[in-house]
Amino acid sequence: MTEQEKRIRIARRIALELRDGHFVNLGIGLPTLVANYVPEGIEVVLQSENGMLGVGPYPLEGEEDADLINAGKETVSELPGTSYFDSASSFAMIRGGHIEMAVMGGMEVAENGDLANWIVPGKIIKGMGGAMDLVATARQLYIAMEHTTRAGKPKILHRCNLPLTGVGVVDTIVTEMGFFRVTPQGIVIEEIARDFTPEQVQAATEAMLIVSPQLRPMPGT
Amino acid sequence: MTEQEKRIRIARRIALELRDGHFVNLGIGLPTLVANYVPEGIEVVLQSENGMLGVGPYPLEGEEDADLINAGKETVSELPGTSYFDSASSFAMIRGGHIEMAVMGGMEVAENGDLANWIVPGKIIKGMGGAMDLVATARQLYIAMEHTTRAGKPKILHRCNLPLTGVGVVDTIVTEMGFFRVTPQGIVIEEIARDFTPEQVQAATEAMLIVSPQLRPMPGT
Amino acid sequence: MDKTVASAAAAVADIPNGATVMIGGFGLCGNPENLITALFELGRRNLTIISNNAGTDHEGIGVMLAAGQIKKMISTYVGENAIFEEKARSGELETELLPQGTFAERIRAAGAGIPAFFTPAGVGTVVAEGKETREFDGRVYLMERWLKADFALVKAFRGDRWGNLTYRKTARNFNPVMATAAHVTIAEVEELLPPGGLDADSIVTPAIYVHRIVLGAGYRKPIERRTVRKG
Amino acid sequence: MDKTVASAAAAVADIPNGATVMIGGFGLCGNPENLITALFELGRRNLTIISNNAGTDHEGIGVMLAAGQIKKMISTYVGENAIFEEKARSGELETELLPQGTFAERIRAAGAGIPAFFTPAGVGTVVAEGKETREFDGRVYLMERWLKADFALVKAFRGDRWGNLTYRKTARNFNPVMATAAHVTIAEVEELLPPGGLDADSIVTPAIYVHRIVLGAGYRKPIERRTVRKG
Repeated sequence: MTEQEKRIRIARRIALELRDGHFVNLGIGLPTLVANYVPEGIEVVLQSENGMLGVGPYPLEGEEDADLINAGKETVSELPGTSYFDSASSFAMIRGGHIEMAVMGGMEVAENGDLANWIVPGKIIKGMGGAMDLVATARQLYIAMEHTTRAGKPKILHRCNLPLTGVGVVDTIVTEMGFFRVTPQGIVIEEIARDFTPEQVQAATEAMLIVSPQLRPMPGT
Repeated sequence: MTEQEKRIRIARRIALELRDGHFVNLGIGLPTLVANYVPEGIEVVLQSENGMLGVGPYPLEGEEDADLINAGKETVSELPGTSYFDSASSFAMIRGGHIEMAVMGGMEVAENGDLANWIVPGKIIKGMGGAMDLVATARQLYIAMEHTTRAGKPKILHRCNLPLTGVGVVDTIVTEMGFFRVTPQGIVIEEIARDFTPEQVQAATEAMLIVSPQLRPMPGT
Repeated sequence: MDKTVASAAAAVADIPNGATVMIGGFGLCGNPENLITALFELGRRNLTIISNNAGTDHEGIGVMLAAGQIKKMISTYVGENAIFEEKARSGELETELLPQGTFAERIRAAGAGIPAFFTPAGVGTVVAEGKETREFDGRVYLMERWLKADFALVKAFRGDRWGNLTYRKTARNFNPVMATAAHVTIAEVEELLPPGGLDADSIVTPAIYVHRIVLGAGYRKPIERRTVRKG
Repeated sequence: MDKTVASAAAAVADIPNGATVMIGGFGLCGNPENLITALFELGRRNLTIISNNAGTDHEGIGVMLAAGQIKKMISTYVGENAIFEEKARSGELETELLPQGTFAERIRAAGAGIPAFFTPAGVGTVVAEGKETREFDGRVYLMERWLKADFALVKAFRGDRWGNLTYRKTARNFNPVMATAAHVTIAEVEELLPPGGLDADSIVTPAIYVHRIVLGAGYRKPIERRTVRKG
């Protein structure tokens, strides 16, 4: 699979979790792709932590507005129903638990739900932006990431090695290999991509996976 | 002096403290009268803690608007430059020390600046409204009150007897008898009404007054 | 996504006995009149009401008080209501009085995910009794906790079907902050518009905070103190 | 009452060396371009800058960084600036990185007179090092302090001579909250109106927070990531 194929598979699967009327924050990068696969007939409202509720698609060429960007600093558009607010109000909304679902990339997830995704090893620290607030307080935190590093090392671990973004915050992980829930007992694989076996998934995972008795094929694979 | 004459004298004197561009909160009752005596040529902006900056005069008959009241629940009008905000924002403004001057009535003031003005003895407790927030955080707190109770008892005391509204919060007291500053040394009389002698003022005051070496006649008397 | 509910009665129908309910308004200004009437007519009892005031004897929350539906009131000033006095005196009604800024900020904190904060208001007064104090930069502050509700009944001027709200003049007051602090927020509006009908830069309550929206009718808007000047 | 100042240069002239200055904007969106340029040209040094980002190498705060005017940056994300990296690595620039919600709320707390509050963001991470933690209702929170500045430089869309401000789309971001948290707040606007020119219900920053107001000119509004879709 190409990297792009993996990313699309992950984004499509997460999009199936969306429900009509959900207010959702999509992180920068892969999570942003989820917006492209919102199922027909449901309306989802995207929050951007720089102060916007109701983020629309990228603008048409020539309609870019420098005053209208998302948290990734990309030009976006507004929708009927969009609202704007300041950054303190935006994080009050986030911290107050009003965001039903946040989707974020991950570098490492531990079996207890710890997440590390803000310091890239060997690079200068750029800052956590809004990630620590989002992971601490979203009602459901989905991590959208490739199952292993480019070097093929597992990213779902016993314990995170990198500096943490949040402690025990991850609810769900979606990779190109499957759909995983973080539970008090450990990480449960609930869906597996048709092109992998449970053994292959475990081999690419440091944490010991619990195979759900209702293990299903992952939709879209 | 009639009660109304006393009230007008007090309000007029406090109005002389106003400076161009001041943001001021006037309490219910006597303090509200201060707005009638703003000196010519200066512009003062009145804050009302129910969520308005730039309170205008009472409306013309027939122009009352039920959606436009002050904190005393009186109908008021708006001015060019008026803004509205919610109650949490209003008290953020107050608590944050942005109000230059608050004027409030008083039942008792102690020589250390303690204030009691929210529980009327013998009556059921109605609540403190915004008084505790205002007295704790206005940059300058003026107490506008008659010098004695209706029974002729002093209201400027060694210690307050009534439940407090704030501890050490009063900066200035204006009564029909004079203009008083609360200082670390005690209460200093800086201005005296022409119709009273220092002895008369002291006789109506429980706290020991310090007579300012620059004692002046109170303007407007 | 359409949060419109056909009637105020339908919007409040699932508020149970014993619920904690925030009600917007300052005095009778900016009251959710239709929702208060609907809650009164629903006849629920043992309610805890969080509202700045308690209405008057014949208006607003006062009507529910008179009917004995309210177990406890959390307010800042209740001076306009003789029935309140009577019930508080007899012990039939439990009351908690707070400084208005503390009241507003505790509600804001609930909506903003802040379990506790420090304020200078009330230090050294009865309000401080039993509360933790702490010094910062040489000044003493009280620690105050967030204040949440099961339901919030709010009144806005205009709203859209997503739940975005705007307010008119001082009828805004506690409505926007209460809208953030309840498990279920029910808004009534004087005008209901399709999404896009409100100016995006002027929306005060973003749709995320509002769960149900009702088009109000028959607003009475009583004035407590009609004060006018000569022309 | 007229808070208008004739030029950005005049508006910032009394900012001294060593001052703590908040600067609004999210990336290059909603930056007070005229005021940043004026502060750069004023040549003050040893500044502590509180701003969500550090501009880019050739835009915004990045220009002051390159000129060595900044001693310390308090920010949440500085990933768009190679000069920043270099100066931070060499130790020439002191940096403090905060979770964005904590950063915003600390500034809001300063404006709102709240010396400290509790937040769940950053618990168990490096952000928690040296900070007090406390459990409320079974969850652990960090205590965070208010964050104040000597000056705030903010960008609004429209303003009036009293100092009332409104904002346009996501250029609002940190501007309104920083406007409340400094000893002196200086605003620049694209349109300057007489009082009454703004809708009273739609004003975002009430005049009380703004000490000086300047009509900006020549806005460049660079876009960091131009993303478009096919028509």
